[in-house]
Amino acid sequence: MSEHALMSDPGTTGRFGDYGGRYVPESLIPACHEIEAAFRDAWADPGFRDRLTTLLTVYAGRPTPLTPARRLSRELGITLLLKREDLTHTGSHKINNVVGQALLAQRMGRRRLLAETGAGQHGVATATAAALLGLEATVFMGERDIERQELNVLRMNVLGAEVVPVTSGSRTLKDACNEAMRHWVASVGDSYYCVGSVMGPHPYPWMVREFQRVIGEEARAQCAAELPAAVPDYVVACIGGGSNAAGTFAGFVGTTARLVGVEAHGGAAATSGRSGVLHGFRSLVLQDDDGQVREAHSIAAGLDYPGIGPEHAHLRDDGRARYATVTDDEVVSALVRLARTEGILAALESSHALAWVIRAAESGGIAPGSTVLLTLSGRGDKDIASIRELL
Amino acid sequence: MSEHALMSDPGTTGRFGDYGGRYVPESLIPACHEIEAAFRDAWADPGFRDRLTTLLTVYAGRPTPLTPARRLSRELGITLLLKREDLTHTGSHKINNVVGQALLAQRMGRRRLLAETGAGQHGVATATAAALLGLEATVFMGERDIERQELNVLRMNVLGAEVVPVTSGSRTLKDACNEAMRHWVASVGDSYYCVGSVMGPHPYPWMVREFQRVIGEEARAQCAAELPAAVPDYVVACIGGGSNAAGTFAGFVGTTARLVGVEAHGGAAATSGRSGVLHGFRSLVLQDDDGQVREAHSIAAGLDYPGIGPEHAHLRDDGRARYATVTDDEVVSALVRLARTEGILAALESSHALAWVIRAAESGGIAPGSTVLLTLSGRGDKDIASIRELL
Amino acid sequence: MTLEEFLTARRDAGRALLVPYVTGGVAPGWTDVVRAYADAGADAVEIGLPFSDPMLDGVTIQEASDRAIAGGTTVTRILAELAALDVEVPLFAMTYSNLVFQKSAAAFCAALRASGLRGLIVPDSPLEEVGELAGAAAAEGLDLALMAAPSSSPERLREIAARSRGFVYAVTRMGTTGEDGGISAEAARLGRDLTALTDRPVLFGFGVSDPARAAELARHADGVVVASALMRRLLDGAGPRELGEYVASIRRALDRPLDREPDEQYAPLPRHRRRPDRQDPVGPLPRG
Amino acid sequence: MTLEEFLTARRDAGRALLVPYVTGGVAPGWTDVVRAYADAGADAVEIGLPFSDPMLDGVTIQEASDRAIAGGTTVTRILAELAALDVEVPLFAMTYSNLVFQKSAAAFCAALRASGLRGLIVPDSPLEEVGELAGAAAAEGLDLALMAAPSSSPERLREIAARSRGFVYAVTRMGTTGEDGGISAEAARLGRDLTALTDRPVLFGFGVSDPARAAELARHADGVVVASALMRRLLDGAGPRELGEYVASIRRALDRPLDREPDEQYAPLPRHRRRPDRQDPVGPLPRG
Ligand SMILES: Cc1ncc(COP(=O)(O)O)c(C=O)c1O
Ligand SMILES: Cc1ncc(COP(=O)(O)O)c(C=O)c1O
Repeated sequence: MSEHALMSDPGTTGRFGDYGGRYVPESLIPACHEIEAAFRDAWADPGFRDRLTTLLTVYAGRPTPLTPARRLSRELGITLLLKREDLTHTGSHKINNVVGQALLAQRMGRRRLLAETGAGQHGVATATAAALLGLEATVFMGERDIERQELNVLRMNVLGAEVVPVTSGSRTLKDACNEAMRHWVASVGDSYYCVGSVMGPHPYPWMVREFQRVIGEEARAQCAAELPAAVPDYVVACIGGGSNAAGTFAGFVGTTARLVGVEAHGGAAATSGRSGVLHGFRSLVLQDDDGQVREAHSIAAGLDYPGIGPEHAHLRDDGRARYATVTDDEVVSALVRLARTEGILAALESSHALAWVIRAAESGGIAPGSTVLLTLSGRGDKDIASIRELL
Repeated sequence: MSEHALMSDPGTTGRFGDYGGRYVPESLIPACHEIEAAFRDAWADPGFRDRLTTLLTVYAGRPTPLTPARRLSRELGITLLLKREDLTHTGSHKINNVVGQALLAQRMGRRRLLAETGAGQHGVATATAAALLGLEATVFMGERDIERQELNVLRMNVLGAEVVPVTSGSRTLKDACNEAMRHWVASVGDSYYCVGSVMGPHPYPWMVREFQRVIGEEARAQCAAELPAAVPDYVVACIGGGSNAAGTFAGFVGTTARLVGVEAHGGAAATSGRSGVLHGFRSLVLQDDDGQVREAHSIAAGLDYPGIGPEHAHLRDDGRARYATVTDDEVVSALVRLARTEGILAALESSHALAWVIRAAESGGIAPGSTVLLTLSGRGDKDIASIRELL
Repeated sequence: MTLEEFLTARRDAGRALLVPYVTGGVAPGWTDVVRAYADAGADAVEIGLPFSDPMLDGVTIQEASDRAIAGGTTVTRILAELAALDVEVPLFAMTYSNLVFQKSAAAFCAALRASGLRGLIVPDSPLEEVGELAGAAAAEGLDLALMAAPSSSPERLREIAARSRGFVYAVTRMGTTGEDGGISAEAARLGRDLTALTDRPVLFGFGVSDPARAAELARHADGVVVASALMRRLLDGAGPRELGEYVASIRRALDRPLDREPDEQYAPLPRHRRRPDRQDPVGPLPRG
Repeated sequence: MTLEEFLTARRDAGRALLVPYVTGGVAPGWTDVVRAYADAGADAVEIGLPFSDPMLDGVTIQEASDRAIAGGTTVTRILAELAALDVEVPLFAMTYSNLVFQKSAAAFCAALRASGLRGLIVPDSPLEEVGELAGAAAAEGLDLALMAAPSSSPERLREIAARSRGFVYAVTRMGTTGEDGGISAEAARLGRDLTALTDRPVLFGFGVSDPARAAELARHADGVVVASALMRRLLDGAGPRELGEYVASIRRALDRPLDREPDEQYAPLPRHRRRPDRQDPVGPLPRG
């Protein structure tokens, strides 16, 4: 597949270089085919595109602004621009994808959305889109995440979604994915599995990237208006599964911008993972010598995932994007620093990207005067309780 | 003043009919004059206006969308349009006012913002604007509200603001106002009192309405694009001090739209108050036969205020706007209903406006087929913990 | 005799004026406190009519007000108790606008007058809001005292001095009532500015917490109002006798010849001072 | 003899095939369970190589896998223990793609072969991903069995039937492994469809929870795989003897002539059935 342009249509096999594919039980194969066909059809249908654009605009608050972080830029000696996904309805980029998939589910005649969630943002977004379109929602969430992100659990309840606690394994996102897949097998006739990141079997990694592409396309146009050079030197985003990064990168992959994905130190699949197969796709996976998948550890529930979207694995191998890690401590101080210099409370997940920028700018890894676009994937209200103890 | 157009400049005396004025200690009079002069100057300065518009756009997420509440409209037999202040940065309309006042404080050379807060939204907004502009922030908050709105207290802390618990009186918004005023007297030289609603001594009620006017002006233009009749039949907003309502009404006062302000049953100054003087202005105030101010009681901390902005008192007397009350129970079920039909989690405050619309539509008070613009003043994330017990 | 005539006569007799304060209804028998003040050498007594939201008061007077309201006190009851009280010195009310405007300023002033009060002071009715009230007070023969603050401009000081009746209340500091905080140079300057502008007595209030401070302040004007220092003692359990003794100690300090060197810039005022003719044009005052 | 030859011969001998399952390393001495199965009349034994994220498994096999991994088991150790085991019936592995592709499919298959296993099944490597693995398995003489599901289209069923080796694993239901849930009409149909498509043995798996169900299902194909029902007993404390007895009870049920009326639509299969020639063009199958 190396003759393909990066970040284009991965074809019917869903391969990004060596990665991707459709490693699911036979029971799910027809559903995957059906979804792929429905998505190809919808994506080529101006009526569907219109409906999606309308909802993203009048409902979800797009386009999101590009905010120059003036005081922090001055401190760091760079020009830092923030793509404000935190200002979308429900408070993170997850809504972009979910509105798209929910419209698709409706078009396919499904009456229920299934979803896994880590930080709860994707679960809230799914519950939201379900309510909006009159669908049911069942959200699988690890018990540990339920404790860490109680606020989001309550939000889902108020929105009318059923939240199913997952007690297996590490009781975090990875196990919620397993459980959602199992449930999907059992209810594939009336349920649509609304995957929350650029992962899962084909067509999900591609489809979710396409639904998140709006971030990168808006940002690209905004940078063109804002920056003398039109394109920033760096484009930085955090990586859980990698959807906000993929959506952002998609807008800049054809430019000279350096693309940087930032993972949690304890969930660094792109930097410490080996090739493997998990949750329906082949990618880089954190695993032990025997091939057992390791638990990820991150202060950010949304990054507690031992894999990475297959396209990111490919972008890494290709060298088009690089991937870095930051520690929990760096993340918390980045969060507080942004709050106090710009009045923006970023999600712990998004603060990973910021922590890398701060470190790189302060260590000279980013040259002074550079321009940096950072996707602020979500707001930090959900994290306040967890960082309270760390302040 | 009755020859004045409604919702215009109240002149140097700051009177709206019988209401308004500047009932503050002599110590504060020079500060009030200075602020009035600075505001008049700034408001006439295109540079200031530009800076404000830029911040509201690239930072705070304006314009906010107008969302048709399709499923709920169908249920109610009306066309309900939601003006989405919940999508602004920090999650409520309070940011519009605070960015304006913080820019003014900076222009006046002040280094600190003081604020009172009830729900904490104004406090968070003030802490935010202070961080953005490099100012300090001290926020007064009743002890009872601190308990009810713990999340917002933590947000203010992370943003670097000092939150001062107020233990006097009912330990809610009214007492926080007293305490902020007292503190202002003592620090008027370097501090700017950033009032959170259309209340306080002249020029605050007028200035805050002007800073919130953006809601009404945007909504007016959006309605013109959305509605065949260009103007909705009803324009509805909740009333604490009355700033989101004032900003909204300002865009429609010259139209045929019926203006409705909705108060909490237990804080219904417009419907059960008598003329009085509180916190620097004359208006309708909940008070006992002896003139002691009563404690307001509402499930929504932001509506727990025994007064109402003076301009609302005047609009009531004039008959141009009407004021209604709803009960806590109606509010909670309105909140849940909106969440489940539209996927929008509104603040308890905003849910008051919705509760009235639901009651009026279901009882025929609003004729079937009517068009209703409702200002959704803020998002409900902050309220999740308090409504959990009520579900 | 009006409040102003009474105070002016005493001031002109060379006496530093002393006005202690009590919150009406703060405790049963509170009128005995008024009597004790009078017996201890007060020149007038300020009676607080308690309000739920006393914006200009610090914690002590807030607490006294809350206690009085919680005890069931009302303006009507306080005025009735005062009407039954017979003391040698004039009494005046201190309260907030919301109580004044309950029915109307006229009704309120008539009630004060009927209970024998000679004046009033309303901290949240500044010059711009005081018109109606000033008329009503004058109609009832009550003196409406106005407050001046360190932040007041020369023009405002002139207008305050001109429109105040009874005395001018010079606020010593930018802050609320209360005991903490020293006496600032700006207080001294305010006292001098006001005494230069008016023949009426000028009294300092806010932070007059002990005899020494009272005496120090009285050098720069005609006397002092003492409130929180007394109310703190009352809330802590002091009765009329102890409060009277404390007032007497301030009285003694005020009457004692000063043993410290007079301030260079602001020499002590001579009593029986000669005022500039009020019709004279007055130039802007130099400010520090 | 290959797995397929072994199973086909037994099936053609008129025997309903019985394949019990055990998770490798689930408890010390787990190979005794394999032996007990063989002694109790198993026609082959399925050995689970435990994976941390067994997407297609229900709670019972998840728990068994977790227990095995927590006990320190690895694929290498399981294969070594199997190499040392001598039983009369063929063994094959069941595991997930991540373990298969650790080094390479070829290395994995070579290791299986070296330990004496005859085949494997990998539920998350469907037709579209199975190419490399199928080649590697064939190269080592291992039979790679494929799964068919009630949701598979006729075209896919044909391809699965054609490419599967050893047997075809017919998933009885849309769901995970586990005991709950009845046997659906779609399972019966799937069995019939597959047996019409291929001469290879067709075994039902998922939800074969007791002898009666096993016997009922075996009417619609060539036999059954029993997993969760056995592993639940093992996790609850049953040893090789009890597990062997349970397998024997299923064996008896399978061997007993059916006493119930045969289903109208889906009559029991004759053993020694004649298959359509695999070269014959096959038209689309009627679906229910
Ligand atoms: C705010 C936020 N950012 C980022 C992520 C990580 O997801 P992804 O890498 O798919 O963007 C999450 C996941 O929950 C999130 O909530
Ligand atoms: C979301 C929200 N809406 C409304 C209000 C009430 O304020 P106002 O009446 O000034 O709009 C508040 C006050 O805190 C609020 O937080």
